[in-house]
Amino acid sequence: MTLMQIAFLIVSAVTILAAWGVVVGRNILRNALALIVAFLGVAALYVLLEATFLAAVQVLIYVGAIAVLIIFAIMLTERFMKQERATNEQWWVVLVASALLAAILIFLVGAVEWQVTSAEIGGQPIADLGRALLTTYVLPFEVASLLLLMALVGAIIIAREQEEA
Amino acid sequence: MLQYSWLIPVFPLLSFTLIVFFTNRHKTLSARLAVGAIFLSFLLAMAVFFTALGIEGLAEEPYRSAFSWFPTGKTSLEIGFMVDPLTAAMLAMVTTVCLMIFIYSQGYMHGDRLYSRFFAYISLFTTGMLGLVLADNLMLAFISWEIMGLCSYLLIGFWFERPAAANAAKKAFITTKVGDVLLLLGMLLLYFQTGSLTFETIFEGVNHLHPNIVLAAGLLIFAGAVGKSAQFPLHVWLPDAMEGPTPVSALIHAATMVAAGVYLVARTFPIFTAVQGHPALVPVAIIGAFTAFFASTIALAQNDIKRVLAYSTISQLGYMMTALGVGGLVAGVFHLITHAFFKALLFLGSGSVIHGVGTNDMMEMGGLRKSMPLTFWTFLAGMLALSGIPPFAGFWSKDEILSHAFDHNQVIWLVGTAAAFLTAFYMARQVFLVFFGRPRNTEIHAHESPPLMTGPLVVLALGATLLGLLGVPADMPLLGPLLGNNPFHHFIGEAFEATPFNPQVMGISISVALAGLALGWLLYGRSPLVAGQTDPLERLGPLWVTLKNKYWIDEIYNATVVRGTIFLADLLFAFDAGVIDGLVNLAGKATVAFSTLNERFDTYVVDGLVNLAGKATVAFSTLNERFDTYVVDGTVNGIGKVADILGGELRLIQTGRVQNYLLLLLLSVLMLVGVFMYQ
Amino acid sequence: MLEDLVLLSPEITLTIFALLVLGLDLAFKRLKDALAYVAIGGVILAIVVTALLFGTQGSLFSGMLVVDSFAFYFKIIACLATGLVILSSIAFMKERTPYRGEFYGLLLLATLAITLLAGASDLVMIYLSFEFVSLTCYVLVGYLRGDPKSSEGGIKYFLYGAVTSAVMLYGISLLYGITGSTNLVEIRDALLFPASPAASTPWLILPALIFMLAGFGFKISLVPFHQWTPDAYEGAPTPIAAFLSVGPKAAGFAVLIRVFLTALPAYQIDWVPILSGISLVSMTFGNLVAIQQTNIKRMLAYSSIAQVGYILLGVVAAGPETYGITGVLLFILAYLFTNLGAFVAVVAFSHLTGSDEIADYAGLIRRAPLLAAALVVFFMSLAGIPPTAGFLGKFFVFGAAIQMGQKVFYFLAVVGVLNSIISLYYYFNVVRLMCFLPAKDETSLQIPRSLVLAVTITMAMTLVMGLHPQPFIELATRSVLSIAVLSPL
Amino acid sequence: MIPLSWYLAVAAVLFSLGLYGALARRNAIAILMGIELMLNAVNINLVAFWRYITPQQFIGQVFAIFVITVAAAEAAIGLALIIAIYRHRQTIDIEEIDLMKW
Repeated sequence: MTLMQIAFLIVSAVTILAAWGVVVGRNILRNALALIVAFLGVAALYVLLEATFLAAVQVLIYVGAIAVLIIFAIMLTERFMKQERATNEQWWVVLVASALLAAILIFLVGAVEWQVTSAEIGGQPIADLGRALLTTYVLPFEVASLLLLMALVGAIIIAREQEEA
Repeated sequence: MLQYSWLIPVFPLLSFTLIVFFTNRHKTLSARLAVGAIFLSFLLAMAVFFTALGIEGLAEEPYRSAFSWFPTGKTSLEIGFMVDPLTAAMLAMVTTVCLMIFIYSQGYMHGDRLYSRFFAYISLFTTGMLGLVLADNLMLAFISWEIMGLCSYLLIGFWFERPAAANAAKKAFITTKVGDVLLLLGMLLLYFQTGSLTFETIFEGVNHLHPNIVLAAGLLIFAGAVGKSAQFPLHVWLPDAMEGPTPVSALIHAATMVAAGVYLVARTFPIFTAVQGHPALVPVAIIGAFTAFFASTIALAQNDIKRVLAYSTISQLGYMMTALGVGGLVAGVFHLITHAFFKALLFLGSGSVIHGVGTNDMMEMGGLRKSMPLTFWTFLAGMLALSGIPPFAGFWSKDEILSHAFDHNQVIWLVGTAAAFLTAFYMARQVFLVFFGRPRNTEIHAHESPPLMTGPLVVLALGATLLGLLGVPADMPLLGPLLGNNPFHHFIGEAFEATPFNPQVMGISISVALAGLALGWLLYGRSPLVAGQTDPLERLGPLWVTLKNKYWIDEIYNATVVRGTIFLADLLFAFDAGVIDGLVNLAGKATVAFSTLNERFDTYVVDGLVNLAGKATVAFSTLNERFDTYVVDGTVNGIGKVADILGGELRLIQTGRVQNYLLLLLLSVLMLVGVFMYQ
Repeated sequence: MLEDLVLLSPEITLTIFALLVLGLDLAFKRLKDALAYVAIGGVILAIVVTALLFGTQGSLFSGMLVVDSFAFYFKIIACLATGLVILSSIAFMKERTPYRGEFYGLLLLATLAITLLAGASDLVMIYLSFEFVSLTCYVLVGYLRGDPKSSEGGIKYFLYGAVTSAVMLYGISLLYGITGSTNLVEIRDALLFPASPAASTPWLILPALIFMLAGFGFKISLVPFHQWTPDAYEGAPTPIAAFLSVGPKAAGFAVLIRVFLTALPAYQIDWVPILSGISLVSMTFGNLVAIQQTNIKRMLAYSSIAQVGYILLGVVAAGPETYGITGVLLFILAYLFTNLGAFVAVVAFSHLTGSDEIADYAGLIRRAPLLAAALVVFFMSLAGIPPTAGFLGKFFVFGAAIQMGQKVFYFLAVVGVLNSIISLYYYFNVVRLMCFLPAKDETSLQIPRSLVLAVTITMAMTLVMGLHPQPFIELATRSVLSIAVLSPL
Repeated sequence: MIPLSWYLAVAAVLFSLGLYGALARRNAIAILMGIELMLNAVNINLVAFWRYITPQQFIGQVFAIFVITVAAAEAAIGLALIIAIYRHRQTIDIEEIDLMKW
């Protein structure tokens, strides 16, 4: 067991536990805080995978934007911060089905012989990534900006205070 | 001349368009337009017919004209028209009968709120029929076929204020549609196997296909004809279609729609005969003969003047199918044409009666011979033609079918002869009930219809009387040579061997027809029924009840097909809504639901069955009980109740919750993945 | 690069007009309804540009996007759908929301997303444009904030879509992991000619395929991924329900065909049975449940589930020798006019009466003859009765199944045909109500002119396609020829 | 070196947990959080595949960036819809949002 592997196990244990904290429990604010931990755990996994730029993006966007947005929404709908019952009636069916899905997926990814290469990452990762985004992936890049614009307009229209037509 | 024949369906189409868009508000003008258009078609059709008469070998080398419509890669789908003797004869018949019906409608529909619309619909309907007759390919034929289906829907439901009419329209549409889609399948099969929908190419192509495919195609086409021509088991729509105005009945049940099925089989006859031994013709003959007999038995027990004719139509169509089934193409077509005349005559005559007395119930009529003489005499001509009394038209065509069947298969001949006896009997019953004795409902003060209506009756009566002489067997002593050696056969089917004159068969036909008439006279004519008297046939007991209820075919369909579909729909509907929630709540609700279900099961089904069994025994033992009420209605209601209970119970667990939907998705995905892992 | 941009001009046109509409709305508060016509102008321009480019072929931006007739065909469909939807929205939205400029802008962006999806040939691009379509549609469904049904439809649609797209994305990530590429052609080669044959690959490919199918199935509402459909249709502003039933669905079929036929021909033997089963279940289920509906939007939702079942039959019967894909393309075009037309008629009716209940359609023929006549034509087409467009589509799709010449496919065709009988039952129930029953309220309805135009166009096209199908068949045949999918090797 | 399948297994667990949250929680915001977890799980897959299978090309990383972008847009729209519902129904309990059913 190498040091890396131990680090991986710790990080993933934390991430999974945090994720568990996201989906169970009646206090939605606590769920949100657990979500932040889980996001950070995923960022740590990216670091272990040598995707440092992505780890930074993860922290900035997920923790900095999405999680904050979620907490914001929780505050706006404060009456629902705590609920009598956090889950619906079908929760145990879902639990069994999700557990089954997890088991199947783990079995499958374990059973496959992946065409793993031992090659190292070449060049300067971050600069090359930026170049790829603006050359090979320039079209999706532009489309993504339009998508964000659309989301902005749409979210504002839907969430804005009601005004007389 | 023949190159202009495409104009024949165009005239009524034009009048349809003009009426819909411009003259809807001017009733008289609309009617004149429609009649004028069909008159032009009639003139042109006659011209085409006589031109065709003069062309030698038109049967082998039909006139064709086509333009490309669908290019689909390897092949192109041509759409066009053709004229051969069969087409020419059909054109002449259809336009003549339609012209008469159109003229008659002006009087019959007089004062109707939707007068213009009626003429628009019947014009479009006629377009459909003429298009079918002229089509040189299955595509155009199918389109025309569907136009007729749609128009029949609109026309049968024309008096939509009456719920019965609206329901009858829907029933006709859906029942015939069952045949239509099978026909569509046959068409697809032929197209994608032979690469063409043109009759000529198909007939050429089927010789190179696997016999089973050709057989399947033939059977599918026949299935379409079974629906349109109201053959057993898809005959149920036709009697109900009597809810439409009477000219519509004449149009649909004499000259056009029902004839379309027979025509289609005749037109695609080479497909049926392509396979060695003609296996595709066997079901045609069997279903035809069965229908001929079966429908004539039901006609015995009907009291509605139009329904008797409706069942008689089904029966006569059965004869035509029988003729085709035993290979007698010419005989079938001959009967199709004579039948169009005398059946249109009978329908229009019954319309005149209804117009005069204001009811359809023969039990209320009686003695109309005096108050409606013209209607009576023309109706009598139609009745004699239908009964097969020489020298009326129906005699010659029916006799040709029967002699053909006699040579081919004597069982079929026997069935046909029995049906002929019944035909004569029920027609005698009808005539005696309607026109003889004295009115059984004294409220009725009948009067003769206006000349606009009786005129067409006279013309059609002439046809019903004389038309048969065109098809007298050539080898019949004396009469044959005198009447030109069977010119009809000569024209239509030189390639087919003519049925030899068979004095034995002819003698038997005449005897059974006369026997039928005599029996009718004995029961209804000798001492006509008076008001309040029951039908002498009621002495038949359970048989009478069975016939009266048309063998409960409608009820059986309702109990199985209709209920079954609705039940399945209920179930799926409930499944979609609630099965997931149901799974979740299984522990709690299942017990309750199960016990309730159990309880209801006991109450309705078990008790019902016990009662049914008990009551059925009683009913059977006395044989006079009202069998239908207990057994048939009981079964129908029983099934209905079970469906309702199941639907109702499952409905309790319906949701509108998105997470339930997602759970179904998750389970489906898991199931699919599981299936593959298992493999 | 410049050539790439030329080939991309339909998308660029749509982008420019979308931004123009949004910008004009921001700058001039009073323009609102005039913007609808600007948007329609944009759509028409995009159609013209597409038509000019039709026939060209190319692969743009390092294989992100392909340009071929197949994609152009779907671009035209998307633009036509949007144009007609905008036309039918003008009167409807005017009374329901103050944010109309944005509405048309968003519709144009949705169209853009569909056109991108139609040409996307890389999983990255497919995912991105797929989500672009979905997200825009969520917004449009939930657009009427004052209407609780609209918000509810929006949120249900959103939650369902977000979960399914995550499942699909998981499948996509597995496919990438197995093949080491996101380009469809490279994936095909990797699967057909594996570098080192690993016996275990199918173990993961099939689950990945099923996960992806969940996403595509959601988009085109196939059973069992269909349950959002009736709720979203009922809740959405009716013009948007019309849009949903055509635009995103066409895009879903485009991407389904491209992914399954371009990238996964090696596994055709596995996915054909799945899709056959789904097709069968979808048509039967949709038709049977539609019988039960009392709300016309829900009825049309279930009917559209049945219709996609028929269309899927064409995908199943795809092969170099059959008309399967031609049938799909024709069916979708026919379906565009027919279903959109039916919805436009429903828009007109609910705009004037405020009701979507089928029972309220009684006696419509006397209140609004044009509307009733148009609905009869649309229902005939949906039921596949000639001479309408719907018949043409069914003819080719069922015909392709028969061409396959195997028992299973004969069976599928027979079930399809039987289904069309069931569907008559509910389509003609509405016809019966409209034509044969008396109206509760006999006042005649004055339909706004823009809606009259939209109904007339769709009805005319439904009939034209049925009566003169030649050009449409040629168009579809050419579009199929261009795409590499039908000659996999 | 950490085996690839370890990462994939963590992703599978995270994905299933997110799915559970999305399907079993009543609070709409909690459902949204479940969806975010599912997307994160996919991103782990993508980045791991990038590192182990195509480290020379940036496919997986770029894909992950786009997924994050989409997730942000999705969160914005989802929360906007939730707030709109809350405005006139005073609830974000998805169990109670069932005005439209059969």
